[in-house]
Amino acid sequence: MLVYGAVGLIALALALAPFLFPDIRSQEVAARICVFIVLVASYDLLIGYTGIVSFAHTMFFGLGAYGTAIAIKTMGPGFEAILLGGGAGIAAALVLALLIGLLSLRVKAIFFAMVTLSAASVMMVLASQLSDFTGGEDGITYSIPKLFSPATELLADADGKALRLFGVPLNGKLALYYFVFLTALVLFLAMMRIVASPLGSVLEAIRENEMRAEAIGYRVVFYRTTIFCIAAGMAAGAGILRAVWLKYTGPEVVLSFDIMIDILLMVVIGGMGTMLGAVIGVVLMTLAQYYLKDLMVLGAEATADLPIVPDLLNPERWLLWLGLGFILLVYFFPSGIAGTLLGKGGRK
Amino acid sequence: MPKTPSIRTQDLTIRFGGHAAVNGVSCAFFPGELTVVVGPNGAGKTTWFNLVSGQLRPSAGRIFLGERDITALSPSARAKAGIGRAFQLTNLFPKLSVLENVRLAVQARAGQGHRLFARATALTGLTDKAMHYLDEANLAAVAQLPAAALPHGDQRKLEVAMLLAMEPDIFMFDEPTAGMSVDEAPVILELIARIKQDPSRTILLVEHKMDVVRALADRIVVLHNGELLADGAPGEVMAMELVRDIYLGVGAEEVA
Amino acid sequence: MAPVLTLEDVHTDIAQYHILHGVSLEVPEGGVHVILGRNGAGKTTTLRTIVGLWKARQGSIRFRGQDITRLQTPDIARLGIAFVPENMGIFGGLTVEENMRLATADGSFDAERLKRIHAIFPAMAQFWTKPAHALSGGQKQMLAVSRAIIEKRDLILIDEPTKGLAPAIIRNMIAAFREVAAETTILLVEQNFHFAKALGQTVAVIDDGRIVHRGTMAELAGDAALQSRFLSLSVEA
Amino acid sequence: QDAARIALIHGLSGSPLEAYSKQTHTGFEMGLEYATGGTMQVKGKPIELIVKDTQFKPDIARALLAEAYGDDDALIAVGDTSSGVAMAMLPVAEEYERILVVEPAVADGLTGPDSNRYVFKTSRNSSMDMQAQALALDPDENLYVATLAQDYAFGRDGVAAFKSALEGTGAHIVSEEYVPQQTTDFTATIERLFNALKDQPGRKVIMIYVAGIDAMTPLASADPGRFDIELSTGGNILPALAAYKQVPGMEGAIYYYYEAPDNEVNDWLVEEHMKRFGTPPDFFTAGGMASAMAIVKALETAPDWETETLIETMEGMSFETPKGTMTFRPEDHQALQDMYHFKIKVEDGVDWAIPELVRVIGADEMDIPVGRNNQE
Amino acid sequence: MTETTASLPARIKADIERFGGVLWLPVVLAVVALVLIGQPSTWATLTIAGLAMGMMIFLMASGLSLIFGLMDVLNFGHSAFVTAGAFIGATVLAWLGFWVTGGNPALNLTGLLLAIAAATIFGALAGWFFERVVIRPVYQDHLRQILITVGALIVAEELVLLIWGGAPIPVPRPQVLTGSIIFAGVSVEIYRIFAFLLGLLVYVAMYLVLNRTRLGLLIRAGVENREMVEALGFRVDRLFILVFMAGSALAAMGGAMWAGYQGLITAALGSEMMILVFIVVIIGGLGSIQGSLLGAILVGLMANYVAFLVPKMALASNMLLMMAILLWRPYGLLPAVKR
Ligand SMILES: Nc1ncnc2c1ncn2[C@@H]1O[C@H](COP(=O)(O)OP(=O)(O)OP(=O)(O)O)[C@@H](O)[C@H]1O
Ligand SMILES: Nc1ncnc2c1ncn2[C@@H]1O[C@H](COP(=O)(O)OP(=O)(O)OP(=O)(O)O)[C@@H](O)[C@H]1O
Ligand SMILES: [Mg+2]
Ligand SMILES: [Mg+2]
Repeated sequence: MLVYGAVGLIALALALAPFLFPDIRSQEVAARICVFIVLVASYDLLIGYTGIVSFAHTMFFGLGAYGTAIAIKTMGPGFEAILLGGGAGIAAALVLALLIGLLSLRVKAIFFAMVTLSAASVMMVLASQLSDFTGGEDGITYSIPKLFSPATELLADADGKALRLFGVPLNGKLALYYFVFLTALVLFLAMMRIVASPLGSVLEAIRENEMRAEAIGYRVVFYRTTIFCIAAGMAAGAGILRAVWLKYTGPEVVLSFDIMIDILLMVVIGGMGTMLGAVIGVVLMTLAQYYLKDLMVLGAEATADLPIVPDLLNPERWLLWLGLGFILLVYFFPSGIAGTLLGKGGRK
Repeated sequence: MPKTPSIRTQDLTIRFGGHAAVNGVSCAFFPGELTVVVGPNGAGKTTWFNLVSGQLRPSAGRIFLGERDITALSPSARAKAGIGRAFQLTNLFPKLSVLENVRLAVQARAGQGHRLFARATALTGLTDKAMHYLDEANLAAVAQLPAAALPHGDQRKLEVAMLLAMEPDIFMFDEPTAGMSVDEAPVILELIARIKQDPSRTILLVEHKMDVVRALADRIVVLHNGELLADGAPGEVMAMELVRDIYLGVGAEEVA
Repeated sequence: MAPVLTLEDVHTDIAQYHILHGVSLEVPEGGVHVILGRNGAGKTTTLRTIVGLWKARQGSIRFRGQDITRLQTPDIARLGIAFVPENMGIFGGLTVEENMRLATADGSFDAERLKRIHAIFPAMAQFWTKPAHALSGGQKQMLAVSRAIIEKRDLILIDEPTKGLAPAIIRNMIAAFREVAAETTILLVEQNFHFAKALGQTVAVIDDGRIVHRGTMAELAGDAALQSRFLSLSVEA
Repeated sequence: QDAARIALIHGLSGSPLEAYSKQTHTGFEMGLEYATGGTMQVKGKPIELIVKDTQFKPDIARALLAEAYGDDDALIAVGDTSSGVAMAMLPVAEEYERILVVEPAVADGLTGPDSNRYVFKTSRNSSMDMQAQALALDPDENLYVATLAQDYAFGRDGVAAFKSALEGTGAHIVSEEYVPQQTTDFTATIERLFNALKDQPGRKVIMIYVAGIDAMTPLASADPGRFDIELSTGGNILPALAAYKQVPGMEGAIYYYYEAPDNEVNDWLVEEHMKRFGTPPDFFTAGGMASAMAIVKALETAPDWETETLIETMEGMSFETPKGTMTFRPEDHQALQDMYHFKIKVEDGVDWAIPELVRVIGADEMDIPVGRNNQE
Repeated sequence: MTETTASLPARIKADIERFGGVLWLPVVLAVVALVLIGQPSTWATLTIAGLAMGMMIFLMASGLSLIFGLMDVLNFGHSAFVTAGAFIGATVLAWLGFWVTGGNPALNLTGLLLAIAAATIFGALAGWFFERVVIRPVYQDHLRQILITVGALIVAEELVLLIWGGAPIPVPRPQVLTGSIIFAGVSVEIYRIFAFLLGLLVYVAMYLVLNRTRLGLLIRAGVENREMVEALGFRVDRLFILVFMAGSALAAMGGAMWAGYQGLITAALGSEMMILVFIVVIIGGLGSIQGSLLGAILVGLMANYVAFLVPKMALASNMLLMMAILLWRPYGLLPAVKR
């Protein structure tokens, strides 16, 4: 119950974010959360529901983002660019997923992990080698459709300034946020549906006993590949949102292995094999990433005169604490926060 | 018999390294007939089953389902085509509930596995069916337990329940009563007897317990060193010198 | 003479379930002693509790007077107790030989015993260098038993060895166990009453985690009433 | 405004580069101190320094910059260490119409077409490194060069700049080798370089332009001398200079070495740094100080602190730094500055090889391509 | 896993197997390379360098292979031990200062050996702690292993940053091992020769322990069915700790060696090597030390040849090599266990 409540609250908060927390930082955080919920949930389809360990998720994420970015860069800021580029990105993701899936979903889980890992690294190399399209390490900066720029007024008042609602100007930035929020919502609900569907339970069966699933008439490779493609497509979708919100796309923000790790952490913290878990995981992690350090600063100041403590509390070492917390979590709540609250046992 | 065979193997052979586990086995089975496959340990019974149900690919030979050559089909394709198989070494979805185990089989049969946007739990038809089969195997009481928590015997029964749920035309049981206590085995045997009543069904049964063999068999096939040693009515096969020597052994009845 | 093994009011829990409700049992020195019982009665659990794979919550287990209730499995094993589990516990990744080697004390085989095992179970010789996962169900069972008798043990616990064995093999096995029982004590969990009858000296019937009958095999074998009461032997009839 | 709010936004965690950021940070604070004569006030208003950690992630950097302008209402922001991250920050300055001073990222692109008129850059850029490097080789028809660089934007820009610097001098580029960013085994590359150079007439030089990896050690130990091949590379931060001990007498150009510049800003910096940290200041300490001094001067001289006014003030503004006088070029807002031609000298007792000053390469000697024109 | 009738190609394959099979791959590779490269001196330089590089990777990989193959534990934290080893090695070398940089070869070597020893010992201790605290709860649960070790990796890297700071640290290389031997245009870095010998030593040692004792068997059995091994009277937990300590020690040793080679090290060192190390283990096949050696040497040679012939491909080459081999042999070249 607690879980549903929490998720409900989160949804509400996100829906009203621009009005509840008008400051810029919160905006960023809210948008990032929306995007990552889709990304992480789609990853959970693989790792949580099907037991597929893939390290190529950022690759698909990146395809969506780069597709959009490159299209905008070349065609200029317009929705047709987003549609075309994003579409191309998703298509590419699907094709790649299909290839990888058919090629290597037959082999052992750990090998699949390795293959995806190398595929991802190859993609990173490409991104930096084809710098004419991708801007290499520096990535691509671009502007987005006029409708989404802060300068645009959705509703102008008497003297032509953007009309304010609860003191929030109804400008392009607002429109942009809701574009991101609503798309993310739709994608997420779609995934909720998928895991509750017969397909969902087949995936679980495959996770449990592949050979037996085959024996009662389920084509394992087919199902594996299907879900892998679905997840890839979703990730690419998230990539599009990311690209549009950030007005920047580069290896650091969509391809880097750090993001892959973030995703892993989020899935696990939230609870593998529970869509709602993804939501909780993303929110907690993101909040930590943005606010934990502030707390640590305080801690460091408070303990300034003690020996090592301040060093440990030095905000630059915040990852240390995140890591520790994570280990403890995997240790004591293997099924994550949502998983534990929903009373799913540890998956041994 | 005028009837056309429902399942037929032709020179079926598989080698592991040099050793031929099944060696040129050709024989046909007919609807409404229950055949017991016997043979010493390592004779190739399970392997032969694996070839028919597709877990293993033959080194040589063909397999026909009715007129259709299914040698190249994947296990799942064969399952869809109507070949159902229960395993010798219990082989379930351990962490899923007993009910879910069976429900998955029903769902596979109904061919709804790939449906994306329906609620699995909402397809009550499937669940009811699953419960029905659990009743038959009298496992209804433990429907909600994880399969792993069942004692060995009940796990064997679940194996059979899943086979029933697949509603195949060909039923293949590999020692369904192995490790079942004497007062549990009958449940399974009655189940098999009931399946047998439908004349459209073909039943293959690997079994070591002679009393079971006598009780059920219309026909006995003896495998030895991967080869077809004998094939015929129970009485005559059991009477054969060869069989008594290599399989039953002198005075075997006392122990089995 | 003093019993080899004594269980006194042993209670065992598995996860949240309370499985054994006070099993008390005495295994006399030498010979074969049988535990019978329906599926789920607690036979396997009893054996696993003796070797320490489940921990008894209450009660005591004594082996030759020494209390082993709280000992670790490896230490119990080193006292000379061999265990053949229900699932046989074969190491599929290893060859038959390697499986056997691990069961020996010092990694080297006693040629005499090995020869005897190969005589009882020809398949063992035939598949000596093959990976154990390749063995047939019954062959796995044989390997499991072979491992238990490759060394001289003080007590051998065996969980349903005849499961899935061909009659001929069962016959060999009876012979084998008689032979082994001459030098050690065997505690046998069985479903196959005939097999049990052919070997057992004493018998205990367990149900719902309690011992419901104890006595000599002769007495049980002779008394049809007892049989139908404790093990409704319908099929055989 | 009640105070002069300045945001220092750079990576302090999550990458080896964080050491650079720390140098920048130190230098920046010391710069403020020096420029305000220790009062930490401009025009009687206190300077408020806001520090934020980008974790070297462009997305976070953008968020933080926006936050600094929007929520904290910072007048001017400074950052970042990684060119990629800095690149991503540029549009935010334009969006909020506030000034962003880029330090210490080097990429030319930061003042290029994708930049905007709100961006000023106090750090050197690759063209400067390379033109200085070229001058240090005093090129002519007799010079045959093979280049070794990492295969990404930084390396390719550098080599491009180097080539254009050599244009018209008659020097020949016989081969360009690019290696992956994290290369550790240079054997193959060395073979290629040697094969390309060994049969050339005249003076043969391998010009190394890499960051974060040590190409010097393997190259030196493969004994280029046997083919009369010289090595040449730009200077580096002190820890990296240790590797240069293997190539005494090597010449090249360096951005900063604490003994090179001769001016009182630097004297003060070196003395104070020694006093406070027991070590001499390094590359980015100097850079940080420079950016701080530029900002303070701008705030001092500008009539008011409206962005537009500040831009006017800063375009063409000259300011003192540990590297002597720098000047913001009006067109692309890049600060033009001196570089130093050095020759490696090894002294035991010193952890690193000493890049002894040969001569100062004046800002006016180099013609640094104009990245963009902010005037129209 | 079905094998078909011994058709002609099959029989040829069988013959190849009999004469060492995949062990010939490196030779084949080298010969092909010679043809493509042409100049013998260049070829020799590359080949020797490749072999030595392979050996250094092997030092790091062997530890992973041991843990990952024998115990079926997927330790993404492995690179943390490599990094730690590197830094400890570097620190010790720095301490010993003149010993290392001075002219006396004997002192030089002792210095290096001390450094490596320090790293190795640390690795073993850290491994013990790691197994106890981190791995113990997650045996035979790959997913949680990946996760928990990734967590441990993050923590470890942060600790390194905390202790040694983020700045690149220069590693003094022992005087005797600096520079190269050059004859007939073939140049060989002396340090690589040393690395090669050390790698060989480790290989032989491991080979003996695993194949001449019951240890290897026991561990593999323990992975498959822990309860049964205990029922046979062996302490699986001690066994596993032992292996884990050994693996970690090897990783640290490899790290120390690598530090000496790379000359300038950062906290990222481990993670940068990791992908390579994983590739080696995968190519070689789970749990087989021969496999790891083979894989390492293939990777080492491949990297050098490709970097010379088509530098553009340098990065991708190893990945492609791995994918190719996986598609050809899904379990790697010489798998000890097909799990
Ligand atoms: N891992 C487990 N979790 C929960 N319950 C268990 C578990 N293992 C066994 N049980 C329960 O313990 C009871 C006794 O099991 P046990 O295996 O001892 O029966 P058994 O007499 O060996 O039956 P069988 O003859 O079928 O092997 C059974 O009711 C079973 O449900
Ligand atoms: N994967 C395999 N690799 C090698 N040999 C195998 C493999 N599978 C089975 N065998 C061999 O094939 C022969 C037949 O095995 P199978 O399991 O069919 O015997 P079975 O008739 O089922 O015996 P049981 O009654 O004991 O189950 C056995 O000798 C076995 O060792
Ligand atoms: Mg069988
Ligand atoms: Mg049992």
